[in-house]
Amino acid sequence: MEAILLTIVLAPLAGALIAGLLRNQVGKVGAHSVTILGVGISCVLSLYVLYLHAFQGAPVYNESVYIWMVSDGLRMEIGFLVDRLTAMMMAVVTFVSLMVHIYTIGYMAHEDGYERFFSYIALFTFSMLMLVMANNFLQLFFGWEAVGLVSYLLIGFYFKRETAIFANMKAFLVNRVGDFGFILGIAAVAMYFGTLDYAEAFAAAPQFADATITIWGDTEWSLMTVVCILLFIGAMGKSAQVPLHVWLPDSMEGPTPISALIHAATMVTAGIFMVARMSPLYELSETALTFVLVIGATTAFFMGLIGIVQNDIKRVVAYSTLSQLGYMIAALGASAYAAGLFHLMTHAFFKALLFLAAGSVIIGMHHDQDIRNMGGIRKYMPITHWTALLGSLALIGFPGFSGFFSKDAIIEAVHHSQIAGATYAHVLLVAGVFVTALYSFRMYFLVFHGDGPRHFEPHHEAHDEHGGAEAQEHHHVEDEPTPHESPWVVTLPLILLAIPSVVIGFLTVGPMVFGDYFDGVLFVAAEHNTLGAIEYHGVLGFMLHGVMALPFWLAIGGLATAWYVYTQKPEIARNLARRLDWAHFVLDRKYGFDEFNQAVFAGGSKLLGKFLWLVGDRAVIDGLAVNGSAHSVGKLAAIMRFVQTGMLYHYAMAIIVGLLVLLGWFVLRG
Amino acid sequence: MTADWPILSAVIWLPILGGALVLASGDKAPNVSRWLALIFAVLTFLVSLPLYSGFDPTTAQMQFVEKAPWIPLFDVYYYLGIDGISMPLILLTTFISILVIIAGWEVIQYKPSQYMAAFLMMEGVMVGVFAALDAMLFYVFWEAMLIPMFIIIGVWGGPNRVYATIKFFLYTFLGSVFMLVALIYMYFHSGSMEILAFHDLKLNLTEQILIFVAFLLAFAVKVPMWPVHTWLPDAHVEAPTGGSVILAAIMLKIGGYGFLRFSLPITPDASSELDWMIIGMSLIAVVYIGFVALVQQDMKKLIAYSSIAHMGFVTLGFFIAFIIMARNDVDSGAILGLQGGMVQMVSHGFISAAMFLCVGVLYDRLHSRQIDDYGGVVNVMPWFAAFMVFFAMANAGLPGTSGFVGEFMVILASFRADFWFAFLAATTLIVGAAYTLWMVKRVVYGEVGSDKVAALEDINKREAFVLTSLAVAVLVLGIWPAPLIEVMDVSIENLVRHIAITKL
Amino acid sequence: MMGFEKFLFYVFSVFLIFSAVMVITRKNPVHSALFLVLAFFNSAGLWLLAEAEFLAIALVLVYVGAVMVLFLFVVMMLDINIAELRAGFVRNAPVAIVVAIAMAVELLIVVGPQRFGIDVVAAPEPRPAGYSNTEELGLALFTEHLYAFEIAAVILLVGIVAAIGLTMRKRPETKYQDPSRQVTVKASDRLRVIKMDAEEKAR
Amino acid sequence: MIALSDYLIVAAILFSLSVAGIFLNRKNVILLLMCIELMLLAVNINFIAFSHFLGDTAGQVFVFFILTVAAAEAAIGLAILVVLFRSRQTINVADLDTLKG
Repeated sequence: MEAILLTIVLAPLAGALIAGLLRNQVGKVGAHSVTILGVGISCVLSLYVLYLHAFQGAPVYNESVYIWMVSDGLRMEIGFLVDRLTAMMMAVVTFVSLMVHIYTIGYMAHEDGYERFFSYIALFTFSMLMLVMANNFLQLFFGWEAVGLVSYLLIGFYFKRETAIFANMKAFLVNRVGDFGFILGIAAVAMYFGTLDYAEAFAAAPQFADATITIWGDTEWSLMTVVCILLFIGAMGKSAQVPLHVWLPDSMEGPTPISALIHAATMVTAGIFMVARMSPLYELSETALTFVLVIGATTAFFMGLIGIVQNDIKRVVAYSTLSQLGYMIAALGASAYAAGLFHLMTHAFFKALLFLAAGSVIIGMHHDQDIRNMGGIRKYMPITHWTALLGSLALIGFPGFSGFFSKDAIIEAVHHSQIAGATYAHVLLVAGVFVTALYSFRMYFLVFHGDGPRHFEPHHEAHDEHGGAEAQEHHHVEDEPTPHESPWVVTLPLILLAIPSVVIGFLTVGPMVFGDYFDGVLFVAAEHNTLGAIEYHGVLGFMLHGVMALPFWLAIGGLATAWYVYTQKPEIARNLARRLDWAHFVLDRKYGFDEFNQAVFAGGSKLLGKFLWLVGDRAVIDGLAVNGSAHSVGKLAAIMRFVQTGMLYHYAMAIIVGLLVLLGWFVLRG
Repeated sequence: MTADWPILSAVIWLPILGGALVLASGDKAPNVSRWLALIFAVLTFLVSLPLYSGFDPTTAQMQFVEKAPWIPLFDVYYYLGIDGISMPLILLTTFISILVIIAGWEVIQYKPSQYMAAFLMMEGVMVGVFAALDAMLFYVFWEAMLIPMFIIIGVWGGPNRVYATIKFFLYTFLGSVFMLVALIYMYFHSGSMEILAFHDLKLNLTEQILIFVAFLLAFAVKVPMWPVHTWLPDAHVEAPTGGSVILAAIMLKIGGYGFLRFSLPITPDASSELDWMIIGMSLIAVVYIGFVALVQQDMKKLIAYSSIAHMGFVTLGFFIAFIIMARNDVDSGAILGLQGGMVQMVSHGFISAAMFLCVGVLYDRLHSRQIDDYGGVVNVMPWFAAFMVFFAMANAGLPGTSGFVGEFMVILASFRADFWFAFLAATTLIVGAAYTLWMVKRVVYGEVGSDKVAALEDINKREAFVLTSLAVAVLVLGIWPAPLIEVMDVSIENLVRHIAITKL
Repeated sequence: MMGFEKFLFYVFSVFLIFSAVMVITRKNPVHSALFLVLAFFNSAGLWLLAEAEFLAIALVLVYVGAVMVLFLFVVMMLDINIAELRAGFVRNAPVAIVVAIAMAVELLIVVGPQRFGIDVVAAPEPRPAGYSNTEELGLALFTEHLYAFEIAAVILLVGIVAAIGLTMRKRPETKYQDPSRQVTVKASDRLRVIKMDAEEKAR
Repeated sequence: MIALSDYLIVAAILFSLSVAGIFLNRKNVILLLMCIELMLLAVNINFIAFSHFLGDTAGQVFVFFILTVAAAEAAIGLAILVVLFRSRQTINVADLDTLKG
């Protein structure tokens, strides 16, 4: 087993190293072959592991690979914990990664840095696997930061673009804010539980359920609350929860495949995975769960709202991702870990699908990402269109599609939750369904329906202002870059992802959410068992129930609104935007988070740095203390030099008088 | 354990002898002196390897001991020996010295033989500082170390080198004079100049505090701790690349080593009494200096400030031990902090060396250290950019690189002392990443900044070799730090046991 | 009763102090130097009384014979404006007297009879007839103090070299030959062949 | 009998006189040098006297060395004087203040 797991992890790493370090030797084909081979091996083996765990009831694997170090009795190891949760994550990660690898062949075909790109995404796969397979906090943190690093490198892939290199630094730094909390959480775990190993920590945790610590003054804080919230701050960074979400929309500066892989399907879900993994800890602190729930619900609703006003196709999907991550986090807060993970899985498929479809559209549109310039693309890119439609339906939770099951389960679970903030969360989540449907289908209709591509802006092609459709008739394909279907390496992953997007929910909702799949992996306290409170009578019953419920009608309402507003009466949107310009302004500015951060944190840090440097270092320490003492020595010397008359007899006299005084002292002393 | 032959003496005197030979070879045939210097540096490194392979990690006793009378009148001995604390630092010294020689290969055209000789002699003297077990011998090496560095900055330095050298010299000298007084005082008390005898010397609290402060002045300047750090940025900016590398990678470590060898074991009660001050200074170094680094326009200054911040972790790790031991509800963590500090020292040796070498690579080509003069370096120097980003990440403490290990251990340990210590220390995760990555963004990424940048050539084989060896060291230490911990484990444990016992 | 030795001691002492007074008060440096010679002679007498025969003779030979002659030589050689140098003599006199008396009093308190009188430090037995002060000093010098002796020799040598080095001067107006340059001279040093274009005839 | 104190008193008076001489003739370098010789003589007398009364030749050996050094000193001092006069046309100490700070 260890050999298999090591292969799963190391195959992508080997691919990454070969493609990265020997890029001049292996070339483009070599680079993508070797990384796809690596990730392919990894994917097949992961599916095998999943099979073993899901169907063969394989025992939980928890072994260390090597000892990182032992210091002060604290063992720090690199090791694997493979249970059903891990197996599912591995399968999702490697499958989506493999799809993205294949897709990239087409997407990046003509880009510089092709080998570099493959090296990075293979490295990402390795890091993500390290993260999900970790059996201890140290390795978790290692994977946590390693995926952050790859994310940094990939967002800044187009390193000549100022926005890209700003975005990647922003992403890394915001993630670091999360990691700041995370590492403190780990430190607390290490201190109180005396171990970094999951199993040992979880075993030790209940003893500390009532423990308190003092942080500030005499206020006693529940230890578990502090630990969980600190760890959750890490998750907020990685999973882009308010207010640490600001990096995710900007991360769309990276190439689309990585937006699909890293910033939708896998890396951003690391926070959800982590919290689910830590369920034995979170269950001990209701305060922490409330915190999680409120943050999640807030993100889910308010980030979805922003999605409505975005015009960049990738940003719409990015805000949709934020919103969906909020759903997952809210599920965790409601102790519906299984539902959160289930949504994680379904979301991984359909959101990767949506991103890849968006990427396909972008290829078709020759790297124009503004949805206002698109339209009618369904005619030119049928596969992309159909897969995108399926993805969108999954996203809004249309009954039968995978998203329906997961989202309904979450909303139901939150509905049943008794902890503080649950009502607030429930309202926001239900409202969020409408918003989701609205922005998803706003994008869908604007991109795929309507008149042919409003693609070419006047400055781009001056003679093309009459509209794309007309232009398309009059010009040849090669000199008029009209959209056309992408090559098979792009569409194949779309199709392969569309299949699970549609069916995976239907197939697995029973065992995963309401069944025993996660037994022994996730820990839910009896009083928090919200999923258990949902009446579940089979898949069809669940669907039937869903159709009767409010969220479904809200989704349909959103869909219909989008259809009406964006295909039938476009002026409504414009009027509405003008009427509610303050709301539009707020949404367009994304509630001002960026401006605030830029002004207060970035600007403030710089000001503080300048102040400390110029005043603290330069003026006080160097100016007063160091050079000041040097100057005072100089001044003193300037005074003392007048003693040195240069007159020999003055010196002689000084000697004699000195002698006299000394002699006198000796004599008088006796 | 004693070897059949005096390895430590060989490691000390071989480079000094080599330096003399290189000096004698003169500047007429620069290649001869370069090769000679390289041969001696490599030879020294090879000779120092048995220190690791023959090291017995199960004992805290001094190993490879050599003892011969030196000045019998004052009971001064030529007394050498190493334990798990000094051994890694000696290997670090011999390793970095090779790289420095290679890094200065064709870059130094002005009096190359003297340049190489200065570094070789420096190497021997620094090893001497780490290996000396006699206080007077230690002091002699300690002061001797200043001379080559003084010359290196003063002769091969930048335009403002005179100010920088004098500042550097006076600063460090000021500190060390007080140390001499403390050493002599203890000599009169114990009748012996052996450092190990000082460890067992009974001293009352006043004496301890005075001695502690005297040592603090010496070591704090060397480390350097806030607020006696301002010599470092100036010295770094003016020093040639090799000088910066040695300064950052090894000389700063001598301050940290001094705390472990002198301050903690000789004056445990005073250390415990004044730990709040050191911890305060360390945390200020981490936070304050982090912000100062953020606004630097000069790459070397930025890295110099980041060095100060990183060394803040070292002193923090050393001194939280006392707070942890004073807490009743925490039973471990002191060793973690001390080991974290040690790991941080070794790791910082690699990373800061690499960062300065990276800046050196750019400086050799463009003769500017201003961040504004660069931009888009990645377009013309892709391999260099890869190294630079890698080392920047290591500098920001990315897990998997050595920079993470020490920071992680110290943060874990400081959490045991006080939540807010850990909180402030952990801000380096953000601030450290901010200044490093902002520099990388402005230097490496973006469109090609100017015609000068467009004309840059990627690193040659020599530079690639140097950076690769450091990258390997950083990675290995980051992925598998256990060997390093193992060699120092028993020594640190012993130290913790020792400082837990009051001397009053 | 006062012995002959004691009488001699007083004579020498009185002359010594008298000549010392003259040394510091004479206007003419030549006179001062001559009185200094007298002082040396008298102290040599004192030394003889203290059975330091070799040093007494050495004092006369070295100081009177060499050093003082050197002094006189220099004094006479230099064209000194004595009047200028005497300025302030009277003004300084009170200070000088006060300082000298203070010092003398202090010294006398220390070295007075109550500490070093004959009752405190007994006079040594006179040396036997065959005793040679020179031999004993020689023995001490060349055994125990050999290094110091050699160093003293070096100091003297350095003194000689330094004195010569300081006072020697190159006179620019003197003409002298440098044989080494004469021998190594080459034809090209003496004769320079110049290539130049033929000059055109003026029109 | 001549007491040790007698020698010492003579030497003390001689020493004081030479100090006074330095004060009196503070402009004339030659006289200053002479006063220094007198001082040395006073010291030498002390050495001789102690050597005599304590029966130790070391004192005489010292005197020997003092004589040597004093001779060298006088020679160099006068040489400097000559050089000085050559360049300054004066031996007035008041004019020699180039060491002034």
